[in-house]
Amino acid sequence: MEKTGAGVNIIELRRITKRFPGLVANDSINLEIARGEIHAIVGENGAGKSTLMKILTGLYQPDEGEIYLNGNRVAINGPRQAIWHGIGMVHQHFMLIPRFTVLENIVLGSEPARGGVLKEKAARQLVEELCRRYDFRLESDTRVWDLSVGQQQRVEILKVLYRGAEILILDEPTAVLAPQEVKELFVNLRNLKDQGKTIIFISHKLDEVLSIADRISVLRRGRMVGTVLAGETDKKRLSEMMVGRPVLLKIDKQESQTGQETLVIKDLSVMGSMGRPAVRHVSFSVRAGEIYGIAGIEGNGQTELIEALVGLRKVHTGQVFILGQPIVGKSVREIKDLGVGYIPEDRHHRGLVLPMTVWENAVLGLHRTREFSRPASLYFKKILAHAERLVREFDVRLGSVDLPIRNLSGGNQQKVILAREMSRDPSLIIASQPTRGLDIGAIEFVHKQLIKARDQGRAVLVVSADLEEVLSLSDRVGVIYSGEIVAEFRPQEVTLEEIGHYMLGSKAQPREGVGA
Amino acid sequence: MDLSELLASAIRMSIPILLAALGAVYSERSGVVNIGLEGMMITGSFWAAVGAYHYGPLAGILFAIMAASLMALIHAVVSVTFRVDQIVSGVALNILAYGAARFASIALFQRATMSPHVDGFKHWNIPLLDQVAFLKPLVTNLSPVIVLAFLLVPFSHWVIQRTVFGLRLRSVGENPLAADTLGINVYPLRYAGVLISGVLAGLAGAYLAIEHTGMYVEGMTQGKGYIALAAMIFGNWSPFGAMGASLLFGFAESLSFRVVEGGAIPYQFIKMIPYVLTLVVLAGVLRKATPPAAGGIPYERSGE
Amino acid sequence: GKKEEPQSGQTPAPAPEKPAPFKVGLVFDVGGRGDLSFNDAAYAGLERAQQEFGDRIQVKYLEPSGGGENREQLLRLLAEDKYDLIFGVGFMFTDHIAKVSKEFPNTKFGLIDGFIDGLTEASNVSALLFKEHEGSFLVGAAAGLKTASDTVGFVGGMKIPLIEKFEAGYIAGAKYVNPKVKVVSDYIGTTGEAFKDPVKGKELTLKQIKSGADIIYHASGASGIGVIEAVTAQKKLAIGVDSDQSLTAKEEQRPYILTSMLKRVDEAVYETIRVAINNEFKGGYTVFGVAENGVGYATNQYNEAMLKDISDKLEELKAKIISGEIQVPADKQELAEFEKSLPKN
Amino acid sequence: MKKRFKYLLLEIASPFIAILFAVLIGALVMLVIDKNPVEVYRTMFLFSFKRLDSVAIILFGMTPLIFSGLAVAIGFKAGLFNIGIEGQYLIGTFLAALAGFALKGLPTFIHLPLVILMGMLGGMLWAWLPIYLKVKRGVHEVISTIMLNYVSFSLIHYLIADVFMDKQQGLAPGVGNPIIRLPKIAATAVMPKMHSFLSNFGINLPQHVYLNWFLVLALLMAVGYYFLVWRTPFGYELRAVGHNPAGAETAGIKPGAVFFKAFLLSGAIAGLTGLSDLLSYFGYMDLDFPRGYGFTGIAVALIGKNGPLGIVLAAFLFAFLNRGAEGVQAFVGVPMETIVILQGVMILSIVVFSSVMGRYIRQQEKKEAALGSAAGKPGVTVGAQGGVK
Ligand SMILES: Nc1ncnc2c1ncn2[C@@H]1O[C@H](COP(=O)(O)OP(=O)(O)OP(=O)(O)O)[C@@H](O)[C@H]1O
Ligand SMILES: Nc1ncnc2c1ncn2[C@@H]1O[C@H](COP(=O)(O)OP(=O)(O)OP(=O)(O)O)[C@@H](O)[C@H]1O
Ligand SMILES: [Mg+2]
Ligand SMILES: [Mg+2]
Repeated sequence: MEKTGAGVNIIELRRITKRFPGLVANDSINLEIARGEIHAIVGENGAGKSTLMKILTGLYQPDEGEIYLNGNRVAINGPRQAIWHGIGMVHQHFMLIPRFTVLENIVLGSEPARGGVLKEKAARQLVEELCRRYDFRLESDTRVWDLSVGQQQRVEILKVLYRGAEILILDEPTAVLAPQEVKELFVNLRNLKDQGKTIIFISHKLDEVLSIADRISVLRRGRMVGTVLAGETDKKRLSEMMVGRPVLLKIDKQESQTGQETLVIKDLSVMGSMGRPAVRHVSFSVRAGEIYGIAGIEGNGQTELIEALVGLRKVHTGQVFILGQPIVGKSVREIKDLGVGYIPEDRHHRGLVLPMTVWENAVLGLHRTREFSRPASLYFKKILAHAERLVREFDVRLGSVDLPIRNLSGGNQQKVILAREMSRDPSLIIASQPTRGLDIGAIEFVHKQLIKARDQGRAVLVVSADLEEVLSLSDRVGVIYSGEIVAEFRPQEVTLEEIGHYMLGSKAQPREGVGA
Repeated sequence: MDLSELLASAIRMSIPILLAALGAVYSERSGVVNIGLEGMMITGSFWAAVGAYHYGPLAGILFAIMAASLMALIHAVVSVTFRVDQIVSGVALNILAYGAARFASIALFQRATMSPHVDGFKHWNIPLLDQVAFLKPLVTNLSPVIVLAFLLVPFSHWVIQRTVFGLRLRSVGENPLAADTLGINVYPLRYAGVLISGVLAGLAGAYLAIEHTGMYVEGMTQGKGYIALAAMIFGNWSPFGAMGASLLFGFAESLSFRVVEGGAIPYQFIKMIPYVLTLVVLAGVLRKATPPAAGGIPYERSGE
Repeated sequence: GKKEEPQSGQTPAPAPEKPAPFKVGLVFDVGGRGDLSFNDAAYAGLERAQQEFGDRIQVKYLEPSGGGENREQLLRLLAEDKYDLIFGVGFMFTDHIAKVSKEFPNTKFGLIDGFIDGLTEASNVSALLFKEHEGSFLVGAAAGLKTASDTVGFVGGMKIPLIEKFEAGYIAGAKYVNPKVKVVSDYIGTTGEAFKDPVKGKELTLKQIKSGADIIYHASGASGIGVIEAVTAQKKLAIGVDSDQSLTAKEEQRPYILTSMLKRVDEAVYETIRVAINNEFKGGYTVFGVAENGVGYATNQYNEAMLKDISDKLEELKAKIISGEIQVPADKQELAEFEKSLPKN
Repeated sequence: MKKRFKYLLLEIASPFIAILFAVLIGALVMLVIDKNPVEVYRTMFLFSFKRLDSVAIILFGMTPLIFSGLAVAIGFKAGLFNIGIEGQYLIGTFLAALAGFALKGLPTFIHLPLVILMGMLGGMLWAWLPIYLKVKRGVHEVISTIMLNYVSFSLIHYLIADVFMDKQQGLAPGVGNPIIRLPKIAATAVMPKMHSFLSNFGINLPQHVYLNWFLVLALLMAVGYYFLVWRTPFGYELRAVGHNPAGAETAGIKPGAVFFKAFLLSGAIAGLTGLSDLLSYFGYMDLDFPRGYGFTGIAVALIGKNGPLGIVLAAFLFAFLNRGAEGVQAFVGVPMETIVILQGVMILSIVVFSSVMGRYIRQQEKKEAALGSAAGKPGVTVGAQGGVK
């Protein structure tokens, strides 16, 4: 292990071990973080990154091991103590209260108060002062459910800063951000570093890690593989450290052989939850044998667009045809029965029924087919066989198909959904954020499956907040901004920069150029 | 029909519902469903009579509050600490409260279903306002508990919206894990929510026994705990909403007293008025209720 | 303590040495002892018998479960246990006593308020019935005489023929003595809970007072507590029911209780026990009316003064009822006819 | 495998430990009123199980509770809280009684099933409005069912007292009070008792017990519930919607439609609750028809963890406590309310113990699993019960 910096490390973890049922999430981990550095931690899904950080913030108690802060041994029994020690964390799954305002979310737990009564003015001043100092633009009285993901993240960071944290932990902060937002975030992080803060940065995205971090630690299957200086390593070496084998870093695919138009969208408008139009006059089509990608920052109408396509949301105006059939007004089931496979963006909310078993989830939506049931009974044997087959073919790692699917890791849950939807033999696949939160291996797998589907002549519509993913997967890309497709092109025709401008609405193609 | 009399009666009818519903707001906002309100109210009405019988009305209120809080404490222990389904716990409490009140009544008063007569508070007139003819029935001969109940509405709103306690209470009802990561201790807050609901349900029971009737009678709560739960939901989990719903119900009930009987409408249908009216209003006002996101879900920090 | 083995079937109890005490069992209706009304009155009769007969009788009372679905089983348990005389308190026991009395022909039963068709003197069931309308007539007359506003009120628990009987007698009495009188009637609810709702009792009474009533008679069990509470607050008058409610009221309420309609369930229970102990039990129907002193109006030291100016008139009416000169109506129809027969003014 | 067995034992034992705990608390209450708890419990037990009639009465008593428990459970499975069983069964009972006395001259094999169907129809009818209001108007079913319970009480009063009241009860003029009830049901609508069937097995029930074939129907219903919920596509959809309506919707299941069906089914089963009493015991419906089965049904369903066997056992427990209460009242003079307290404490302790025990078992399993895998390869996700099955 490398020694950097003089003096005492701000954090030192020694032989931290944390066990969960059936596995060791952190196995005797040693880690040193120097004051004022940006220290990245990388590793595959389930490598134990979040767990280690939760130990550092007092959310979990380690089974073994010691924590030193500034050279002193400490016990962090709970979040309150972590805060007291100046440690703050932005969690991978945001810990926000959607119904609360930005202000309430930030001050919660450390409220400026007199005699138990909130001092609202003081709180507002404090928050606004923070926003100014770190150049965050936020309205303190907006409710969090009205914020974009990027804004929500800023709230999370402010929460930490507000508590005067010296050490900021960010768990996969870039997963949901547009390139410009990532840039902005990095500016903020460097800014913070300049002000003397120490930052721990967790990510799957090695380019980012290499560009922002001073040092990088790699975890693999609960063990510490090593710490390297960012300047002395590269993407390939890092990924080998992570996975333990060379990884394919480029998606490798052939030219597409496109067929007829499978999905045709004409002048589609859809209302959002707040009764405002969320999708406006969108037109495009996806052909058999091509992958059409939709890029855009989350919250620009992607969710509503996709939900309208699969019948989960009412179409306001416009028309949609799948395989030539108009689908407006049809039920979800009718649409899916036309030959649509759907991979929802939020697998826990939409994709799965978590308390039910893996095999039950493997036929979710197929359970009414004649293959698996009659009105009077489910064909258990057939369903089990089906589930086992999917598990085998898609390499789902699990203990037993008889266990609740909530026990599976995110990647494996995603594989079940993918397998299930592919088993419908769909002509059209709609995949929303298909690789969110997955590790390199799982992402590679999902990408391969989508490309394979395309090569089999299926039409694939992919929505992703991960721009690189969209660009590398798609044959054509549409950029959505504020409910409109503002640009459409082939991925090789544009630069990341340019797409970023479209995504942020600072640029738009003339209307004729769109939806051609 | 004298409108101000009608309103005065409506207010009296709605006070116990309002108090219990206000309590439920605290409990539910902290994430704990309290279907045991009825039992807490029964307990309150009985012990109010005990306290008032021996030591006067103030003691009655205190006894009611303590006894109902004890019930609430059981609810909290069972559903917050032991994370048992909150509805089971509440249903069991209702059964328990019924049996315990009878039992204690026999032990203390030698009869199962009634206490001796007890004295209530001296009733108040609100000065100045009582000179206005129309307002007279509304502002004279008021039980202090009525005044207290109405003061508690804005107070509760203020507590829930403006104090540190209220903010944190709401946070554990919305997202206990998020609150936990900020160093907020979830359990004590949920205990507080449930206990406050016990206090207020106890007060509701006490109002019935010592202010309205002057004694405890078994069954005098008449399912008002359930109605209060409904009022709280109808009132969208907010103090003012709960007040509106309670008043609506009380108003419908008082109105039903004043519908002339023996006319074309059989009396049974007149007795349905409050319930039917509530349903009609509910069905007519189409709006999305937004219960606390973590309501009814026991909190447990995973990985521990 | 007592050591009573639950017995399987109907095996006879071991023969006692001493002359066995006369065993009296009583099954309350839902609500049980302590309702200050019906059940308590029955219990008072039992107690009185116990005091009077001491060792010669042994008593036991049971209470059905909340839903009341086990009344019959409780009667049967007492019968199996060789109780000599068993009471069912309330007309809800009608069918159950009809059944159980056939299974145990050697056991005597007293059915309060219930009517079983075809009983004879030889039957082992004595139906103890009351002419509540007659007593109500008298208190109605008292109300009609005392009202200053010519408006009187009636608050019933649940609208069932039994309670309507009270109402009919009351209205008849009031109108008989005071042709100008107006009677406002209200009922509290539609379930048994209506007899436990003092809150509504009070609110309905307040409403009646606002619409002019100055004397209010209630037949609503524990809900009547609210009626008395309301008249006290408004300084009007109430008429109690079943027992003399002046005696159980608060000191400051007493001046506002004009009288009570007495229904001597205690008397009926006591009498039945007495005759049974003396081996004179007769089956059939025993009707307690004004003539039998089974119903009437209460006088006591608290209402003496209030009743002073009308007591002669009330006694006169009582005599007329006994003589049959006045036929008190027992339901709506009879009341309508009765009202027609009254002299118009 | 062996260890698993230990946990299974613990899990089975947990309700018994809980009952024991409740029994101890009950004993304290009895000591307060100067009764000897040992004697009380002994009496309760012997009275309930040594007498054939008691056993039959317990079985008779559990019948309605199975129905109401199942009705509540179906709702819970779909994520709905049907607190309106009370009103639903009253309306069901009324319609059944109506068909029972109004239809004449039908043979039993038509009349009786018809009457039973009317009961279910009544329950369904009364369940329709709340679920309609929920699905179409967003009215919380807890509010609407509470309100409709009260409405049903008044409606029943109206229908029985004012519309269909039996005027043929022989009464002497001026004395006695008619029972506010409907006419008696026809003999062809009576549900036969089980006496003659059981006598084939040498079990001779005394005439005064009313154990009838509704018990068998209730048990069949419990079995049917099991098949419906765990074996049919509809049950599958029910559970999916109950756990995650959004997920189910995405899979093409219409949550609204499932809510509707589940609630109507719940109402239909609720409609059976009063029929054992109506068609085999009372023979008519009166104003005093047994109340409260609906609320007890909530406790039964929850103690039984919404499973068919659990519901049957919980119904048995309640029926036993009721019968036992009669025994100890009659023979040891323990007042009714003591037993009510015991019931409340018992529910609480059963649920608390099962939760504590569940946690303990999970913790133990976790420890073992962790120890087992500590030497093995870390990082592979295995579920909490991994490797068990
Ligand atoms: N509360 C828990 N209970 C049981 N197992 C857990 C728990 N939390 C995490 N694990 C398991 O511990 C391992 C490490 O999880 P952790 O969340 O730390 O991974 P990670 O490195 O953050 O992965 P990702 O990149 O997906 O966020 C995983 O296998 C996970 O399944
Ligand atoms: N209570 C739990 N019991 C068992 N496993 C758990 C539990 N909580 C979390 N896990 C495991 O921990 C893993 C990591 O948790 P986390 O919520 O970070 O999901 P993830 O794997 O990162 O997936 P994603 O972020 O995409 O949802 C989960 O995939 C799951 O396997
Ligand atoms: Mg993680
Ligand atoms: Mg992840």
